[in-house]
Amino acid sequence: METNYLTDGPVSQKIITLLIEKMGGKTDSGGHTIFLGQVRADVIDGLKVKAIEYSAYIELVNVEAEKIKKTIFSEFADVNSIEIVHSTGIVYAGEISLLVFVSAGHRHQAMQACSKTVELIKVNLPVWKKEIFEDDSHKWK
Amino acid sequence: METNYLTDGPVSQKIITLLIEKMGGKTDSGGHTIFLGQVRADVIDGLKVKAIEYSAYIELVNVEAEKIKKTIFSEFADVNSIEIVHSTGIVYAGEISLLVFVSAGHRHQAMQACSKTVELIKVNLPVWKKEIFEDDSHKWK
Amino acid sequence: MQVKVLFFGVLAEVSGTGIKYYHDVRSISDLKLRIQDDFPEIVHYNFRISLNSELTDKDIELKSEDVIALMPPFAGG
Amino acid sequence: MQVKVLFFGVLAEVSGTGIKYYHDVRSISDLKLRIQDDFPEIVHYNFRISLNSELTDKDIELKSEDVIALMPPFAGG
Repeated sequence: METNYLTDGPVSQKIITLLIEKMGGKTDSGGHTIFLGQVRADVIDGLKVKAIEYSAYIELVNVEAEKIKKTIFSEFADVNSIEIVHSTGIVYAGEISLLVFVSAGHRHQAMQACSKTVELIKVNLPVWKKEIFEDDSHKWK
Repeated sequence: METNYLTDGPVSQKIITLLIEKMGGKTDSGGHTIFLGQVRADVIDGLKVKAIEYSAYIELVNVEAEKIKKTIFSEFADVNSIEIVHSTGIVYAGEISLLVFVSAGHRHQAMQACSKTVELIKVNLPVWKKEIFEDDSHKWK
Repeated sequence: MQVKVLFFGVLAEVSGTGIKYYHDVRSISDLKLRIQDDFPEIVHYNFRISLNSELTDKDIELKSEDVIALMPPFAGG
Repeated sequence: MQVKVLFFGVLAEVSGTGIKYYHDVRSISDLKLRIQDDFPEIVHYNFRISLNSELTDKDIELKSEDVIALMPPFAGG
């Protein structure tokens, strides 16, 4: 299924680069805030996290991501664009699993809107994660 | 003079890419917040801004940037790294003139520390700007 | 009539399969009981329900082709 | 003795040159008067002073090789 919000595997350097280039064209933006969520090599009960496997309810991700964007645009009048990319599948420790890219006329709204978008994603985006440990055991979160 | 904080002309895509790659290696970071300040094509008294020319007191930029990093590290215990890059010279509308890149264990401190770093830069970094208009007239800010 | 049930997150593992079809279910509460019969351990998990990509906590009557998802707490990011 | 004075931002333009050397200046207040003699319009601008890369609002005695910077309000970002 087609989606603007999910990517298979880690969020690549290429996606980030393309977004920055795309946003640069908009000369009414004075600030971009980018949040990158990264998989940490946490140690849980003595076992180190090797990767996280993400799964998502794709149709609902699209619905909820659109709602989040609508909420942000209505709360932050200075915001020009919002991009959300979340991983599905395996993302190894040290790789990026979430990108939120907010452009606004001025820095305060860019920062605040990016922060709020990340919070709404945590609460509303139907994504699940399975931590995979070095010994290949796993734990749902 | 050598500096880690100033770059000649716009903050390039390459600088951003290298920083993201560098941060990716740190598997104790769960979030990166990147702020990019961009030159806006503002219209002032009927004239459109074509570019901003930045000048800086290089020695003092180094001193003040180090102080800013020290302040942030002491206030935000979860922050792992802070990178600051500011332009000198000509930066055209739509190009990036400031990069702040903060990595932390968790997202809240990454967001808050990035935001605070940008505010401290605005107040404490000895940088000046001259707006250059389409007709090549200019205005100091 | 037939409805499609999607199991997400840990429930995909509990159910052994991510998808299961149920026949002749009247309502969401009826469906829940049927799922519980098939996978008794599901009572140990919290989850929310969506009907045709819309979250709901109501006991709605089901019709053929409805898609119901069982979703544990979200954990994105 | 000789000190080096750096003019930044709009003051670089006001002074016509970014750098100027002054001889036999006793203190920061003395230097300010000398600069004002050379560039009378400088009174119309706000600026802060740094001495050897350290911001100061005190009237400090100057010694040879000191570097004094005249800095209008910062406008980075």
